[in-house]
Amino acid sequence: MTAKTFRGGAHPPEQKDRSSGLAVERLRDVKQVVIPVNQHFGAPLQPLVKVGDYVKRGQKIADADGRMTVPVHASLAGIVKKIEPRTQSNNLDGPCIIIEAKQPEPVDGVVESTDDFMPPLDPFVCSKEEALARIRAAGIVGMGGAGFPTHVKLAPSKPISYVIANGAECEPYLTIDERTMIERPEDVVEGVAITMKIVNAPEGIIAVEENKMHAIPLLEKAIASSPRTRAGMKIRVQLLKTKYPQGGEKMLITAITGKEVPSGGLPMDVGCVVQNIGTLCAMVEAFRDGKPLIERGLTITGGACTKPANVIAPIGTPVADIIAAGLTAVDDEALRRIIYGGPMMGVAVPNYAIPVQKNTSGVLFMNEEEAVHYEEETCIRCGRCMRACPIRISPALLAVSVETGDYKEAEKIGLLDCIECGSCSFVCPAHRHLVQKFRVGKQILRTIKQKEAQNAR
Amino acid sequence: MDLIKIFLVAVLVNNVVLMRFLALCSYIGMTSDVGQSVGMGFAVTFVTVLATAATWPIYHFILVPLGLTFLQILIFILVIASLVQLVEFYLKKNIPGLYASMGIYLPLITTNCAILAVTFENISFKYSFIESIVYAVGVSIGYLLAMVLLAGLRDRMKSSPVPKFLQGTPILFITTALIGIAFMGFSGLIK
Amino acid sequence: MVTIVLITIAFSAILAFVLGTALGFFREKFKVERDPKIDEVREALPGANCGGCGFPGCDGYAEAVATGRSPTTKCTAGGSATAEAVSKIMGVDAAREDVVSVLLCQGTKDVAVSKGEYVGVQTCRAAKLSTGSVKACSWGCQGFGDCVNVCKFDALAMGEDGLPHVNYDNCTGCGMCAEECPQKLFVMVPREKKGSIVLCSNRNVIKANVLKTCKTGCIKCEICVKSCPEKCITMVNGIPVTDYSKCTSCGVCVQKCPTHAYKLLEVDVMGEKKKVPVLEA
Amino acid sequence: MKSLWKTFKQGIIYENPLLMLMIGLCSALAVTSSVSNGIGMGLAMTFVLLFSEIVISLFRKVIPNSARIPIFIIIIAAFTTMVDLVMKAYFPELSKSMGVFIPLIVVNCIIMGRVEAFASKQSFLPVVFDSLGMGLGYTWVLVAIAAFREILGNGTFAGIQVMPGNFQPILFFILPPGGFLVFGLLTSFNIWLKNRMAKSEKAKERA
Amino acid sequence: MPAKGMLLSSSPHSFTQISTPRMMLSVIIALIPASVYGVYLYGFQALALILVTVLSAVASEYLFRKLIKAKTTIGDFSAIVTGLLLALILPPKTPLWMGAMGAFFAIVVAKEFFGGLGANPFNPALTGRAFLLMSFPAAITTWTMPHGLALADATSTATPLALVRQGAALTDVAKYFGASDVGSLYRQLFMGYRSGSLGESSILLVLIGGLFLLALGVIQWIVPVSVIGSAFLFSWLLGMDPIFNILTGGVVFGAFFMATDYATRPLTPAGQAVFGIGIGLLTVIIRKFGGFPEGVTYAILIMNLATPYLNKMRVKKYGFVPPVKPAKPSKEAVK
Amino acid sequence: MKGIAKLGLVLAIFAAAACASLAVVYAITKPQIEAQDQIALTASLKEIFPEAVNFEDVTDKIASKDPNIKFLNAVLVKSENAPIGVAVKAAGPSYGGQATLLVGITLQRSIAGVRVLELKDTPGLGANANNPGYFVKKAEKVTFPGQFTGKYLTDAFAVKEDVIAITASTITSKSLTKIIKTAGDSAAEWLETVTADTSAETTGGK
Ligand SMILES: Cc1cc2nc3c(=O)[nH]c(=O)nc-3n(C[C@H](O)[C@H](O)[C@H](O)COP(=O)(O)O)c2cc1C
Ligand SMILES: Cc1cc2nc3c(=O)[nH]c(=O)nc-3n(C[C@H](O)[C@H](O)[C@H](O)COP(=O)(O)O)c2cc1C
Ligand SMILES: Cc1cc2nc3c(=O)[nH]c(=O)nc-3n(C[C@H](O)[C@H](O)[C@H](O)COP(=O)(O)O)c2cc1C
Ligand SMILES: Cc1cc2nc3c(=O)[nH]c(=O)nc-3n(C[C@H](O)[C@H](O)[C@H](O)CO)c2cc1C
Ligand code: SF4
Ligand code: SF4
Ligand code: SF4
Ligand code: SF4
Ligand code: FES
Repeated sequence: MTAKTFRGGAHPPEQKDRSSGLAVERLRDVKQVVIPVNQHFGAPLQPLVKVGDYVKRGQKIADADGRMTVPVHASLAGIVKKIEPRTQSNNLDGPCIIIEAKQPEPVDGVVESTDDFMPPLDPFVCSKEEALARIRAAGIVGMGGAGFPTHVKLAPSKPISYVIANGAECEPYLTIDERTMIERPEDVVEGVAITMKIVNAPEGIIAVEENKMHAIPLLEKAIASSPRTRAGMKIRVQLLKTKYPQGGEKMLITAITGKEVPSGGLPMDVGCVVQNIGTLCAMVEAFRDGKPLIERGLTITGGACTKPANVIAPIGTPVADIIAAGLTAVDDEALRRIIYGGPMMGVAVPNYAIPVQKNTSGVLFMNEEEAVHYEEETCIRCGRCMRACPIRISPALLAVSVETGDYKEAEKIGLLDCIECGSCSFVCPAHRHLVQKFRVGKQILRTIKQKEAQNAR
Repeated sequence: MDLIKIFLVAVLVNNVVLMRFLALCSYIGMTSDVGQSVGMGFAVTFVTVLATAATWPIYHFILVPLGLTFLQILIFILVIASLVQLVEFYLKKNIPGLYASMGIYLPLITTNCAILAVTFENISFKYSFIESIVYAVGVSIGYLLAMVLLAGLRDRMKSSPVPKFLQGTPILFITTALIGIAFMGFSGLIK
Repeated sequence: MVTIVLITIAFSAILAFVLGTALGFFREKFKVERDPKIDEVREALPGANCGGCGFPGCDGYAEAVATGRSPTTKCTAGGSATAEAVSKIMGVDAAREDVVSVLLCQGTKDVAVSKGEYVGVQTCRAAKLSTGSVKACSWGCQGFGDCVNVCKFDALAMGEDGLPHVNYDNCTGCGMCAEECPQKLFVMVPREKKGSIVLCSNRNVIKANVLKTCKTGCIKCEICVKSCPEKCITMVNGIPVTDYSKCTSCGVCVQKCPTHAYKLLEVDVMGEKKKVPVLEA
Repeated sequence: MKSLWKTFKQGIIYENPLLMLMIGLCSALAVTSSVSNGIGMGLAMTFVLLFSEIVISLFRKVIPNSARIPIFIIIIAAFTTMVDLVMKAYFPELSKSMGVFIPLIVVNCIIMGRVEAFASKQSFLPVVFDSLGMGLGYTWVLVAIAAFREILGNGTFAGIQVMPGNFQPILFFILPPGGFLVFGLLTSFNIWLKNRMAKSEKAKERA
Repeated sequence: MPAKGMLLSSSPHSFTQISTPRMMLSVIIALIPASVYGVYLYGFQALALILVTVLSAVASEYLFRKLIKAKTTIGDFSAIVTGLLLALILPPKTPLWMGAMGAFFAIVVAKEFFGGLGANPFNPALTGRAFLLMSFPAAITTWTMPHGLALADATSTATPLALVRQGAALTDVAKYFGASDVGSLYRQLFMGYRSGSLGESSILLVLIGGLFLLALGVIQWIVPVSVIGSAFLFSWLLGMDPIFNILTGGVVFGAFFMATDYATRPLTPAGQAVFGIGIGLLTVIIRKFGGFPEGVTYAILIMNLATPYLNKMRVKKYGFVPPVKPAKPSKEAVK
Repeated sequence: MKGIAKLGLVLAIFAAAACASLAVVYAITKPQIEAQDQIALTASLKEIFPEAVNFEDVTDKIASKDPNIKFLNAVLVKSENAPIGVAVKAAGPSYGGQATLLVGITLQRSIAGVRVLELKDTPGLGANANNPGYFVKKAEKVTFPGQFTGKYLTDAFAVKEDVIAITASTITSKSLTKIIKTAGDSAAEWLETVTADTSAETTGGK
């Protein structure tokens, strides 16, 4: 099998061997969770519970009307202690529901189940609408990063020819998707099959980077033994070159199908649906067990992490509690930077009390050596960024137009196309803060465009 | 061949701005934006050709026979000024589209010394009418070229950390000096 | 000698007459209506058409000034006199309320706790986008002086204390700073306005959380609301707001405020007591 | 008297046409490859400026507003022609080396600018001082640029050898690019001077 | 909880090891063979020239930065590259003080005035050379025959290009440099025994340096290939000997080391191709019609002028969709 | 309409006044200006032919063979009564544009002298041809045009071999030499026809 790839990209040091051999452990007996009300890409939600309420595990605690909303569920049975603004993993303060674990009093000697799950549903039997409703009801959002509502993604308005399971996991350090593919290959295959059924796709592809080669035999075995493939579904594994950002859905689609997602368009425009490995497993659980998305796997690692781990934790668990539970450990003295997410796209946060969220794929504890930061120097116009940019927008030129406030030119160059992958900043020998500038620039450009639209009206 | 030579010398070798120091005011003033510089360049081309077409016959068919060649300066500047005015009035009223894109540059042109210089030189170089027109086009294209080049560099310099004491006009002149050095490469190209 | 003089006179008189009439004629014929203010400004300009102003000729500049696209001081050829004249013309209807900008944050370096060591693009907007807020307080001033950079009138300067300071002599109330600040920390207040104002924008409703982040933040104790003899203070979105139609500048709220977030505009903000430890630029 | 003196001084430094107002640049650069050209041009320019301003100031009441621009042009052109003729007759060498730049005085933005902004509004005496000030301001800058360029680029000052014999002239400075560079540096120096003056003025105000 | 304040940075939080000084250093290394050979050909004088230009380039940058109270930047080594390149494109016999003056002009006027590294629109080393050529045309067009390390007084000669310009046929040129026929002249030019600028003599060594940079990824192939290719093509079209034309003068040296200068070449591939073709074309035109026997310096400087516009020739971005013009309602549709 | 006519009238008055005064200045300076060229030319001629007394205009009779080189003026130079040579004012292209030279030829077909009247080449380079302080033979203080004095037209005129070039200005040197040679040849040819008529008086070739 030849490894496919895309044009551009970079090769940041992988650093995956710290945790790639460690089996996923489940965190139990959590005392308290801090569940952010808004964990998806879309309109904000309203809490459905009040302080003092008793909630069951899996009970819906926040929701709202609207297409682009996904409910949030209690990941713990207990009492709602507070509903107040707390710092979330994007560094912003947002409303959180704080639940303290409490076993219910036995009524008549029997302890009522603390779980409040939905009945199982067979996705291959039910209608598409039912299936999508179940996905929404289970609170499933994309676990690959953006937190996009999966039920929206799985209702494309165009015919789909490929469902792609994104097992690239191109971010350095992170290994949770790799572990999932090794430990639960059947679920991954089942997830692909469910997705294929919902979007009516003829082919499913599980994309894996070369550095995760050892997962391929397991996946192939699972494919071969899956009842779905025996029933005629076409699923295969595709090998990809190890290169960042191979896991970006645009790069993934281009590598596999050779097509480019049109600027401003969506994967469905080229007949693709891309799903993260974690999302697939969450879907499988939602149908098979009726279990909403109340826990997720994440990798905790880094130079200041004395005990790297792949963990499954209830959503809302402060990372500090995972450490307290002994699953992992951090050397506070050496700790210099904390990142929620990977080193290329993650967010640096001030402390590790911040909870695990639906899209938290990892937490990095970096030591002094890893937490280098360079002063920005002037651009020497070497053009390395231009060659690294997978979107082929010219970062060096774009930076100039953003700096000089020429947003018209910036838009023409493709400011809004930037996927903020960070390849350009990574390769820049002058350590220019390119991505940060683009991020600010995008924000400003969007407000400019909004104003223009208003004026036009 | 001679006409081509006149043209190329005017554009490259003896560029009005870079080698002859003419039309500097608008060169410095009107190059902050590429579009603007192109507009100005074309407006100048238009008026220079018009001015040449008007002044050459006036000189040879009126001033010379009447023995009034000493009125050259006065007549030429008056003719050019009125010409510009008339063109402006005309455009404004009849072709507003063109006026919107070019008309705004017209007033600046009256005092653009390159145009007057071209009309004088047509006489002093003893050019024929056709040669004069070609020379006029050459000079103005040279002007346009210099404008566009500086405008491009200015655009680029917007993001450069130019030392404070050179910001603004000084660096423009220094840039021009370096453009001039590059243009030295054309010297001797046409003998 | 006499002949040449005579020929000259005859020729030039005829020529000038023809040109003059033609010009006048064309001007009449091709008249285009336009804003008289443009002409007025145009009249005040020297007509050198040198392009020094960056506009295409005096006409272009006149139009730009008259339509408010350009300041009145750009004509270099005419010098200061022209600038005055133009300003006078434009000033007639430029009469609007004289407002100035007031910063609603007192979180200097020593009283406001910082969240961590921010590195990256040194602008307030970038810092806020990447860190939420470089201060533990999410509402406070980021202190990179985006506002200072946009002020065209030299009215803002970054102080050593990490906050921008308004120079009320220079501030024209153009509102650029308010527009630019990502934290929306500036309000435009009439220059002569008197009364009390709270110099804090923290909308965190939990008292302890405020104090943890900033020693001079408004802790929502509502003492001001209770103590105001005129009953002119109400809480809006977690921030006390003075009703200036009732406020008498008695200063009770200022005295009662436990964290000194309440201030009097005329004394503490724009008056003699304002602190201006400004860095020399 | 004091205000006249101030008018005079304005042109020399504070509103120096070349350095501060940045107008009339063309001739300033073109003729400054030698000091004698610079002086010649400066004088020619001052002459035209002086007499144009005087005449226009004298006639300012009878000049109809709507025809003022053509009339100004006529007057300026007339004086320019006179200078041109006189130079041709009595200083043929100088006239030749300055070529087309003498006739170009007529479009020199300085003259039109001053005439419009000053002469058409003021009476005789201030006009004289203004034009002399402006002319002097123009001339000294020309001479300064020319001296720099001629000494470095040719080793001479106004034609007289001033650099030691084994000095290798740096031709760059008398070639056009050298002119631009020198002028660029001079404007930079002047902006610095202007800022300093503004600062000291502010300091005075504060005190 | 963390003991001290955490570093709050924006993503990415990881950076490459390759830095500006490292890239500059690789250019210096790539230039070593040509420099050493130059010293071997022209002796002590050449070594002194290299040292003087490098030192004055560095000193100029250091002092200028001090003067304007800016951060010292000599640590990025770019001034060394500029100084070294300037020495290598000057005649070996250039008086040392001229070399120093050229380096000063290159660094201060052409580079620092525009804001220093990366901000200069014109190639500093070439600007320095053009400045010297303008100022002291006699000295900068005085060439010497390679005379080895011997301190013997070098005799002035003409360069191959100057000979051709004066009307000599290639066979004459071959004779002049002691080659038996044109073929062996080519060989001799390739190996590097001829008069010319200090560093351009041996095409072989220049190529080695250039390929080293290509291999390291410090430079890309588009510019050198298009420069050399178009110089070859246009010489052939204009009836000159194409091989001779690329083997003499600074075409290869310029193509690999000067036209690739980051700050002054276009960034986009299409722009780079046009840039290179323009350089080749202008070089040939100046050689054939211009006032100078050699035109690479000016060709590159002139194309530098076009760089801002060439940068607009961008690559089609990922998933580019051509903007749809609002279709005019066709007449039928209106009906 | 009346306003327009008035405008024209005012303009006419000003123009007439201005031009009238101009005309006066012109009338005064005119003789001087016209004389200027002649004065300069005569001065140069006198330098080349010290014993010259009067000149006969023969411009129409001598034609240039090279289309790029134009003869602006040609005179037959006479002492008290006899012709002593021909002088041609010739213009041709050089490095920086047109160069105008005055070339004097003796009856013996040798060059009596060369004066550079106009040269636009680069100062310090080509312009050194017109620099009285620039010597091609330093020891003998011979300037570039000076080296031609006494040279016979039949001699070789190859630059850098027979003619010493100005340092780093081969182009200027070649151009000027070509102008001199063209002017000299044409003049000599014309002299041939003249001397054919008056061969009794002249002494013939060298
Ligand atoms: C406004 C919007 C609408 C979207 N609609 C769809 C959709 O209809 N179908 C789909 O497959 N993905 C859709 N997406 C999802 C994106 O293609 C992408 O999967 C999502 O932004 C997360 O991508 P990331 O994890 O690569 O950042 C949409 C995204 C946005 C922002
Ligand atoms: C630069 C970049 C890198 C990404 N890398 C990965 C990755 O390694 N693995 C992954 O699952 N998603 C990655 N994503 C997110 C995918 O683009 C895409 O959103 C996701 O696979 C869609 O699945 P989801 O909706 O289930 O999250 C990346 C996105 C970007 C912009
Ligand atoms: C700015 C500049 C001006 C020049 N001016 C002249 C000139 O006026 N006349 C001339 O013959 N060569 C001039 N040259 C030199 C020629 O271009 C060229 O070097 C010369 O013709 C050939 O050199 P050679 O005389 O050493 O063979 C100039 C060179 C430069 C750089
Ligand atoms: C590949 C490469 C080529 C370079 N070429 C030049 C050059 O031709 N001239 C020069 O002055 N500096 C050169 N430099 C050094 C440096 O980039 C130059 O000083 C910048 O132009 C300064 O902004 C080069 C550097 C690199 C990496
Ligand atoms: S510009 Fe955007 S898409 Fe391109 S490399 Fe940089 S961050 Fe990635
Ligand atoms: S990688 Fe950095 S230095 Fe190189 S061109 Fe891009 S921004 Fe400039
Ligand atoms: S007031 Fe706003 S813009 Fe100004 S420094 Fe503070 S945060 Fe930045
Ligand atoms: S930007 Fe405007 S409102 Fe703000 S301080 Fe400056 S002058 Fe005042
Ligand atoms: S003097 Fe102003 S354009 Fe020439």
